[in-house]
Amino acid sequence: MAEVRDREVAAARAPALHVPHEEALGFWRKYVFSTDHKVIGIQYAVTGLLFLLFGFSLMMLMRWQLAYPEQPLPWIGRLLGDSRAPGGVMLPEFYNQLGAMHGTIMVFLGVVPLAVGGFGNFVLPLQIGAPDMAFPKVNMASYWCYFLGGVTMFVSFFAPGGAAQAGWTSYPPLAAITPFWGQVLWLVGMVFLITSSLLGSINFITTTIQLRAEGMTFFRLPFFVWAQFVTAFLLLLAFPPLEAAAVLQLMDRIAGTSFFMPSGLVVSGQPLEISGGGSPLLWQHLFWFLAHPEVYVLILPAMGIVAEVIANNTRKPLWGYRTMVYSVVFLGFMSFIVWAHHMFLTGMGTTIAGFFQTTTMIISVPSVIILTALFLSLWGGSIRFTTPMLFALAFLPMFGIGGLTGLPLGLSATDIHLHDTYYVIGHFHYVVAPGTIFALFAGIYHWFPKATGRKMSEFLGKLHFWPSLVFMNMVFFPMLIQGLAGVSRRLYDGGAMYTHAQEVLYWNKIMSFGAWGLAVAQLPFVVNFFRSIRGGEPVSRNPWEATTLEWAAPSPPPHGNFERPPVVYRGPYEYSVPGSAAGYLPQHVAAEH
Amino acid sequence: MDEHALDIKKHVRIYITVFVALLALTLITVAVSYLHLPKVPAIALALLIATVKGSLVACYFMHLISERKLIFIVLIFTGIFFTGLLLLPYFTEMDVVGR
Amino acid sequence: MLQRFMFLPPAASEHAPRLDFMLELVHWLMLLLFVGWSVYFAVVLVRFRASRNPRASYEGAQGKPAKWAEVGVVIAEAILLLGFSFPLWAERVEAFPQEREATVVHVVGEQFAWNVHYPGADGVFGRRDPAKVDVQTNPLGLDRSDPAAADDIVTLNQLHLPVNRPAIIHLSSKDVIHSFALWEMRVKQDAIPGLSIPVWFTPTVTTEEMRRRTGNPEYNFEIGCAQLCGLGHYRMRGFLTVETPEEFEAWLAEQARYQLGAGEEEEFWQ
Amino acid sequence: MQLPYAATARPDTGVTNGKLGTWLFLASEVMLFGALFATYIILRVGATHWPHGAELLNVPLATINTAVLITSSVTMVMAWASCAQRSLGRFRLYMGLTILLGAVFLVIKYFEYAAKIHHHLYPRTNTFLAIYFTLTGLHAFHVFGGMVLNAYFWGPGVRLWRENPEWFTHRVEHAGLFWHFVDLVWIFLFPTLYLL
Ligand code: HEA
Ligand code: HEA
Ligand code: CUA
Ligand SMILES: [Cu+2]
Repeated sequence: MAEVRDREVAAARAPALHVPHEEALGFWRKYVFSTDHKVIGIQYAVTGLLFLLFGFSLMMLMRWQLAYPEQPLPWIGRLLGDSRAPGGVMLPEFYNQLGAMHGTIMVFLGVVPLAVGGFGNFVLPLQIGAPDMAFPKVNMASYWCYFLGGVTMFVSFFAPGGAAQAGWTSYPPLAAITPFWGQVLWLVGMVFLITSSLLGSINFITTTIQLRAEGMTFFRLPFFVWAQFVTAFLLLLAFPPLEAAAVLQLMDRIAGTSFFMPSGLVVSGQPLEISGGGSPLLWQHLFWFLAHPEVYVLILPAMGIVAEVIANNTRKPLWGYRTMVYSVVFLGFMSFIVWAHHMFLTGMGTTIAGFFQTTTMIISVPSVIILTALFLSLWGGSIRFTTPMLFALAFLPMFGIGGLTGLPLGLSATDIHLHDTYYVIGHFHYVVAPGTIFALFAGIYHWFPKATGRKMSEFLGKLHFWPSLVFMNMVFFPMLIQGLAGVSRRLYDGGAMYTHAQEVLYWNKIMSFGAWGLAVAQLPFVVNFFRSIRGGEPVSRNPWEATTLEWAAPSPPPHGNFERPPVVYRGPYEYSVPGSAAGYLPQHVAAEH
Repeated sequence: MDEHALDIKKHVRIYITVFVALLALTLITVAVSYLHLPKVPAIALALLIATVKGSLVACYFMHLISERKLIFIVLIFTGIFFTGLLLLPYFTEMDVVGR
Repeated sequence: MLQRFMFLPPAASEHAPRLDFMLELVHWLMLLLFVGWSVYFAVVLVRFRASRNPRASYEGAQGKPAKWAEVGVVIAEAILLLGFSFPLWAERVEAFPQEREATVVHVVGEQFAWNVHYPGADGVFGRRDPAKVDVQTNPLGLDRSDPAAADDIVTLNQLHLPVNRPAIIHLSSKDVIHSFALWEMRVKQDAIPGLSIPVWFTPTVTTEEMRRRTGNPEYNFEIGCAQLCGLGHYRMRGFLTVETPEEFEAWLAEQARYQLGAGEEEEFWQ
Repeated sequence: MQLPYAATARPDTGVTNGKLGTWLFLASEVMLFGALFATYIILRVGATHWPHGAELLNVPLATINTAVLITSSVTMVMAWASCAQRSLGRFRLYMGLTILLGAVFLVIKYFEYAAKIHHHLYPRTNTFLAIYFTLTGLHAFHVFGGMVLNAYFWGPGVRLWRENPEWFTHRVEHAGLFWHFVDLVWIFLFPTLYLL
């Protein structure tokens, strides 16, 4: 260990590579319109976190309505205005706006930007030993497209008629008859966000293929890089169909075409003045052709983070690294041919339903393999229960619940009962909230020292973790119960109207308190985050004694990242190598002796 | 690709040939359309001609004929998913209960 | 066995118990995996914590049992697919009974109600014309000038079916996508404008009987709308009454009297 | 900071960053237009009546436009060849022609659209016109984008020529890839919309 330290100190003392322009850049070019992948990564991450907070706030309003249907919202109700909540009582229209925008914001403006834009941008070039992304200007454009998309979505709340209210799935014909501006802004916002993701993914793929450091072969890439690489392919090839679909829906709304509108529609007693002849199911196919790969976009980076953190904190190599890599590639591939499992009940015959449920069962296998590999990686480890490790460990069973509840949904017969119930909501929140969000928290605690040169507080971290774990389950487990009991999703009154829902109605209050409790549980995180930027314990390059390349750069890394281009000598997780004195062999260190 | 002057000269000759071929094929496909063939052969022929034209453009103008393996890998992947996308109409229309 | 802890609504159709059984099986598989891995997880976290195991092993686990677990998962999924899901689904979407052996009904969703259309005595559904729609008097746009429509019966949010006789319901929608959900029957199907999609099932428990079983004299089978269809989605609720064939015939006759008797058709559904 | 493999190919992959990036972008474009072609098929299969393109559209005009676009592809590839032969003058000539031909294409397109509108044939009239306007409109947008890109290399982008002609040649090649792709899309659009 001492030897490695010495080498680090020596490296730190070596004159830093002179990076031209660095000082010359003014504030705007350095922090706002920056082309440095680390700055862009941080911009993405912070914006993403803010949107997560915003999406969560929308949900807390909804949870009030679900727990106390049609009772005035305390305090906030007044502020919402009469068009949203007259007398503080939320209108059904407004509830639907909140729901649609919660889904959209969490997925497209919160998690993806944080997981891919944030972590991908910041960590990926460092981990492969690159000085920057392959196309820095495109990278900047990607962030600003995302930003514009976010602004568009945000502004839509103040448009006449309010924000989009046809669900995050925006199924026509409903999406074609809800108030005009909300839906149009949603579509325009989506076009921005899709463009941003496309630009980003081109960058990620090119960077990974072209800018790997000397010696960094594909099978020496950290698992996180693989996960991002596959994710980028999903974004690249699955998003354009949704872009096409968004353009078509825009045409339907603006030019009065009928791409998604069948003939003979009668809305509130009035026949619609359109040509008809379109297909509402076409939208669903195009949407889910994207949106299923999209859900793997939400989970793969999370798995990547968890793998990094687990390897580092068990102090041993990942079990079955190659198997994991093959699985993640297979997963990416398969994710393109399962989309219609969201559409079993649109009138599918046996052949198509059979095809899609078979592919759905097949795609669960690589997930099981990855999870198994992560579980087995723990065996024989010397587990450090640091804050990032706690979040990463919690990810495993939480994703387990989420993934397992995907099975009855993926079998078309059982989906008859469960489709569009809270069971679906429970299923995917288990994967995205205590799953992905926890993994993202793990990533924040893990790489915060690299980004800022300071550690976050362990005490506050644990104060963040334990209540979050409890409240997450308090929010989402009852959803599975309600779903089995047949409570539909997207109900303004949380099911109060239905006889069969009465027995499980009391869970609504429990879940709501869980959600508000969850909010309180985030306070230590927010405090910790902001306080540690300036006041955290300063660290050297490699506070976690990790092996991957990002830890070979200074903390925080300068523009251009490494003092000299690193050379890679071995795989990414050489911990506890027999006979090594330091106990771990970083990728860039030639040999111990 | 090595861009020796001689090579380029050879290239230019090829480009002109391809250009003539493309124009000829365009005229053929338009001419065929005035024959008013039955639907299926008409579609098959038009798409066949378009595919030939497209391949000419891709192979010669876009230099695919001498491209690297990596680009082909990317394109093969895309091709697979593109095929899936074109099967989408089948999934929407062909196996619907009650029809 | 697990079913008692699954909060499922009571089952009241011929295929419902089989669907529930499959649901139970899947949950057994999930439970087994979850508990198995959780036990392993707990053991590992305790046994390999840094304070107890300061030096990690480079080789780590052998992984044989895990491989078997994976193979087990694959086999279990294959059984669920081939043994249960395929046949159940095929029965739902293909094995339709003969129309003459079933009660055939059209159900048309609209924001935010279910229109139910019975063919009447002649067993033939009359023509519906979007241009004839009137919110108050003719929500379906039924063309009464069509001879087949003369004896048709239309109700709002009231679906009646005779017990133990297959029912075929042709679903469609006037405006947006709805989803027709009969929770106790384990039936759910999207109602999509422009398409007419049939579903079938055989109710086996009458409403009367269900009231007795649940001890709730108010108990009703409900028609839920499961697909977001606008601001009234949450209150788009109808009722299904399952009754004896005699009661059903009597009800039909009464509706016919109401709707086809002179001059009274306007006020019926108010 | 000069990034590795921007101007020269990486030995083990054999390509420059720009080339890979361009092809990846084109891959996503393939998926975009693929989805629109799928839409076309669905609308057509589901339609009770589908007009023959020639009934509503102007085939001779579109044939001319096809020829224009094909010609512009040739001038584009000649522009690249001129770069490769290190002749800036001829590059400028051919690139200028390419841009001009793109403009001709758009002008003809404009007259086509104007005629449709004049005859009260709007996107909302029927699904055939809806997909016609959407596909050709999106394609025209791509032509316009390509023209902007080409104009950049014709004008201000030439700076790079003086510093690093090889890199410049690469970038022209990449712009060409995009331009040929736009041509390629048209080659499929033309028969599907006008001739079938
Ligand atoms: C990150 C996101 C994510 C992920 C990873 C998944 C993963 C899966 N999803 Fe999910 N899904 C969503 C997000 C996600 N889903 C969303 C957002 C929706 C709803 C969209 C909407 O309608 O609004 C949805 C909806 C949805 C449906 C449609 C339901 C309906 O509307 O009726 C279906 C149906 O097949 C499905 C199936 C699956 C399957 C089979 C997996 C599989 O990949 C899961 C495989 C994983 C496992 C099988 C777990 C393996 C783990 C172990 C075995 C270890 C266990 C150990 C312990 C627990 C200790 N999902
Ligand atoms: C990535 C996706 C994602 C995430 C993370 C979440 C997170 C949460 N969701 Fe949501 N949800 C969706 C995607 C997501 N959701 C989608 C797609 C739908 C369907 C919409 C539709 O029907 O159309 C939905 C619907 C949905 C419903 C159903 C509504 C209905 O059907 O009517 C409910 C109900 O409770 C709910 C609740 C929650 C809760 C309590 C959380 C919590 O877990 C939130 C936790 C959030 C945090 C923990 C954020 C912490 C961040 C900070 C504190 C930031 C700090 C900031 C700085 C430091 C700068 N969600
Ligand atoms: Cu109708 Cu929801
Ligand atoms: Cu899915």
